[in-house]
Amino acid sequence: MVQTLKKSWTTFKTIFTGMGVTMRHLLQPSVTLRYPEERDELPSGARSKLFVHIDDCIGCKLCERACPVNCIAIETVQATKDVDLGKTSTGNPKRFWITTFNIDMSKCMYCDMCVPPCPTECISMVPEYEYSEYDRNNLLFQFSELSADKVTEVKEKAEKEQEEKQRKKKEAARKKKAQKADQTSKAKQKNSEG
Amino acid sequence: MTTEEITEYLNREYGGNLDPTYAEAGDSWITVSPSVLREVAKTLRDDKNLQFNNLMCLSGIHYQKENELGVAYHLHSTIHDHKLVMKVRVPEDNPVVPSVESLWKTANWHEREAYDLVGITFRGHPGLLRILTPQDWEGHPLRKDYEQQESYRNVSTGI
Amino acid sequence: MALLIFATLPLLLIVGYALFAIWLERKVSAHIQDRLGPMRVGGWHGWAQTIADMLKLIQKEDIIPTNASRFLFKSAPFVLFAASYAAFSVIPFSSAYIGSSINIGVFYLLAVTSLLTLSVIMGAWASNNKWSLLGGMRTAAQMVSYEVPTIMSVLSVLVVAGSLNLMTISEMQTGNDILGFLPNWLIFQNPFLIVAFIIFFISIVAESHRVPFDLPESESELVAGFQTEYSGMRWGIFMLAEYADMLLLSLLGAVLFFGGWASPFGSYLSGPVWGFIWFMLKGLLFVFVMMWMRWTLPRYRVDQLMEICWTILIPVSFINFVLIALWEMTF
Amino acid sequence: MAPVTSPQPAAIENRTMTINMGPQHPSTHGVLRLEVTVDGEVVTKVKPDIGYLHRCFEKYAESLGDYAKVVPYTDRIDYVSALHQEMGYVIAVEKLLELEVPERVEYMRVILAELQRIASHLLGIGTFGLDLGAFTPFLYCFIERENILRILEKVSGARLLYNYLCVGGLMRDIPTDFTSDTWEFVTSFRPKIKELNDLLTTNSIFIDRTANIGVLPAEVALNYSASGPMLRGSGVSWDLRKNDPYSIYDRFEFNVPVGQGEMGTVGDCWDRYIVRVREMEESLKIIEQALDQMPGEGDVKEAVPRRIRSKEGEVYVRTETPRGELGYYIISEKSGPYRIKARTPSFVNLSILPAISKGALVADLVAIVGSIDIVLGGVDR
Repeated sequence: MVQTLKKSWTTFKTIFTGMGVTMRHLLQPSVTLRYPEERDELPSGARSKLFVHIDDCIGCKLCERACPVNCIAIETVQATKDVDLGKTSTGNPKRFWITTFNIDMSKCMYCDMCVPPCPTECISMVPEYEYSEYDRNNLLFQFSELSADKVTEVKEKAEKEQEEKQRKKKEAARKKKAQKADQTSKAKQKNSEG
Repeated sequence: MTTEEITEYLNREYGGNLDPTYAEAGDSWITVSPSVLREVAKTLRDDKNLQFNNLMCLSGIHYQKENELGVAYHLHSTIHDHKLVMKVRVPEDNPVVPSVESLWKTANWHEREAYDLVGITFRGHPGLLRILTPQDWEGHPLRKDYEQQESYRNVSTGI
Repeated sequence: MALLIFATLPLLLIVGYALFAIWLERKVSAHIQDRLGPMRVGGWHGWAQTIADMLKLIQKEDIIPTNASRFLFKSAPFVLFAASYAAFSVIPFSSAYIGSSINIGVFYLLAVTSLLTLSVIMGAWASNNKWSLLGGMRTAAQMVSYEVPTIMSVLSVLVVAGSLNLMTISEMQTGNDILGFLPNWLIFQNPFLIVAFIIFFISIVAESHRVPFDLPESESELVAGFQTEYSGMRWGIFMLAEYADMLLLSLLGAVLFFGGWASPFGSYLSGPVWGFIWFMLKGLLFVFVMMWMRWTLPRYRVDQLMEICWTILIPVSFINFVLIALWEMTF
Repeated sequence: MAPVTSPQPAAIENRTMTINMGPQHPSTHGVLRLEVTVDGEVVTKVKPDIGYLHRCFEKYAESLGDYAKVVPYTDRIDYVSALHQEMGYVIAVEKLLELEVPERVEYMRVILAELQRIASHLLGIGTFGLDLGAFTPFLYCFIERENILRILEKVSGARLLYNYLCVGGLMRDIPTDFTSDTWEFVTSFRPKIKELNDLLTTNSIFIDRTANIGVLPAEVALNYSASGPMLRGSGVSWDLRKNDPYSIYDRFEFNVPVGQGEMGTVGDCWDRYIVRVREMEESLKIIEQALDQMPGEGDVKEAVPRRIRSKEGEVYVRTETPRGELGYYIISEKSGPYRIKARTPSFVNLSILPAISKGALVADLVAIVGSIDIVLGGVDR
């Protein structure tokens, strides 16, 4: 009997303690942010979206290789000798045309693994989070700034140069061979003379 | 006790011929044949100087090169605070390993997982059913030569 | 015609109150939890949120499970609502308005509210769902058990009041003569009625299944209890009836213990309109306390619930009843 | 007089009912399915059915062929305490490669891990309250957890899946205001624990619901290899930070709270709950000490290898996560990881459920599942 009364008393007491706590909170201002009107400022390093300064990209494909989910697709074409693509802001010389630089943000898992390997710090995560789309294809971000014509032009040029190089190489090889043959024959001659 | 001391102790007290294996890095382990596994396990658990009362982990492994399957038991004693890695290897075409479920209850789910993902059959297990994949799944995903089925119950699996 | 209008008034009141109470519940819960709750619909603090929700519920498809007992399933919410609506007819809203001033008002009210149990079981059983069935079983046990302490505490009031007519009970509580300033409310007339009120309050919390006694629909255990299979407007009516029930029992408490429509300041601020306002304020205060409790406490287990009822509330209410009778005989 | 024979009661058919709790149920903490056989409301048998969230972590980890790339996948094992999952993995790989980690990194890891432990326990406590019908403490816990997540977001850039630790160091430098932010949190958090105790821990209804429920005796717990608050709730003082210290945990002073059966039997739901509450206080102590001792300067990427040169061998490393022992078993070959197994505490702790829930009521079953504090990502991997 006494125990039951005691138990009832503690029950009432703890219930009122709890209700006191909730009453205090009822009178406190709330912590809600009313989202579209009020926004939380994200810290500068927040990982929300990938961004590429394509001007600084040297086409080394290190980020593509680092990505665990293969959401980055890069295609490059070697620049021909007559064009100078300039340097990046970090001073690295650029040697490739970046014909494709696609990031599929619907595949990306925001792991930040592609950022540290970049030698020119051109790929980075930016705190921008409002980019939802109705169509999944719109989440494929294309960073390459070359037009389709330019791409074909560059490709053709590169191919030509490649062919040229190949031809030159062959020629050089042939020449070398000829030279060598020449030399050996000369040497033979010498030998026979000697 | 270290692995070496435990092996020595076992060999001396119970007349076995166990031999610890060392690798380039990391832990060393002892390999036990499946026929004596249960006895060894029971000894490890009950011997006064060993008392491995805690089976930390039980993992199934597929050794593709040797065409073998293996089970690794990571044992620990909270009383003496020592650890031991014990391994058992069975051929791929007859992967039967005695169950240690009756010694360490925790092995129940671990063995089901090893059966499910690697395909090792544990003799004496009270309910050896698949645990992570559906009951009618084909193949054992963690085998190195595993090929995912194209469809499951008329639903494409995405390959 | 006049009769029809007369009868519709409480219906409008109930619907209006339910819309308000659901909004209030959201607001109370939100602010207790440091949130804001609905803020957009209608402008000021989202006052039109429940109206919008109601419109949405009306438009929703009326889903009936294939294996449900169709007739019972369909009719259960209406029986529930009819029961709580019918009970409102004997509540004296103010000195000038009462649906039916019958001499057995209290008895009628208690009898009609028992129908609630029936309809909940109907809905639970007809759903053909195991969670619903468990919820229905719990409801039956809970409501039937807690009716005993409710009735015992109501009886203790009747001993003091000496009438079963709720209008008469309200009328005898007007004025403030106790100790010169306290209103003539029954709770101040007899010290043991305070105990009776505590028992009554606990019982009505259980009767209207609110936390900590919300076992029939305990969300984290039974998904939604007896309403698991209900959707759309039928579910909406369950909701409506639940809030109506809460108000009904709170108003009954106000009549029996806190003077009904009687003003707390004697003849000051009295009259039919003020009476109505006082009455609703008293009722809503109880409703608020129930909400406050709901957002503070965990819930009891089904066996503990029964234990509280049968080992504490019922014996105490019986003893208390005898003590009140003795007090009345002596003084 | 003829002996009085009681009338034979009519044969009542007594059948049990099987109900499916989950995979969609409010209190199974994700997609756990329990096949529950009930006799009225009394549970006679429970059969957990898991695997709904199986994401083939091990298969992925083995097929990536690179130790560094696995780290973001470990985050997703137990997404409530992602840093601990990373920490276990990173320590295992470091042990395999015999890497030395700079002091500053170690301190940082410990501070972050303890912050994460508080965040995880807050979630565990909150959802436990929610399972018992108390909604409000859940949201109060979330407010506090939010403060921690903000600190972690500032540090790593992400709120839930951090990928902040890497083999040999940290992914990013530590922000300058990290110490002040953490101090602020530590001072503001202490009074909140008291508030939580007022609201939930000492509440009589809460005690009624949790004391003497789901009692797990110490020997059973050990036989099932339970760990974390589950084991400590049964009165076994076993904490890897104390008993088998990894990282730099041996430098800090803290207690290991164990269940003492204050409200009922040792090893009941309340004990498991209170262990978590007290552990939060201990974590605060560790954070304070670590903040005091942490070296102010140092390169966090000093020891990060440019290319991980894998060695042949295997390691099993276990660390203490908020839910218990997390073990990583890594078999390594020259070409990279050959087998990576994660032994998650949620998986092991959940396997005890059938043993401790016999004879409980349906409502108790919910309480027991809540007190185990599983994360289905950890169970299914």
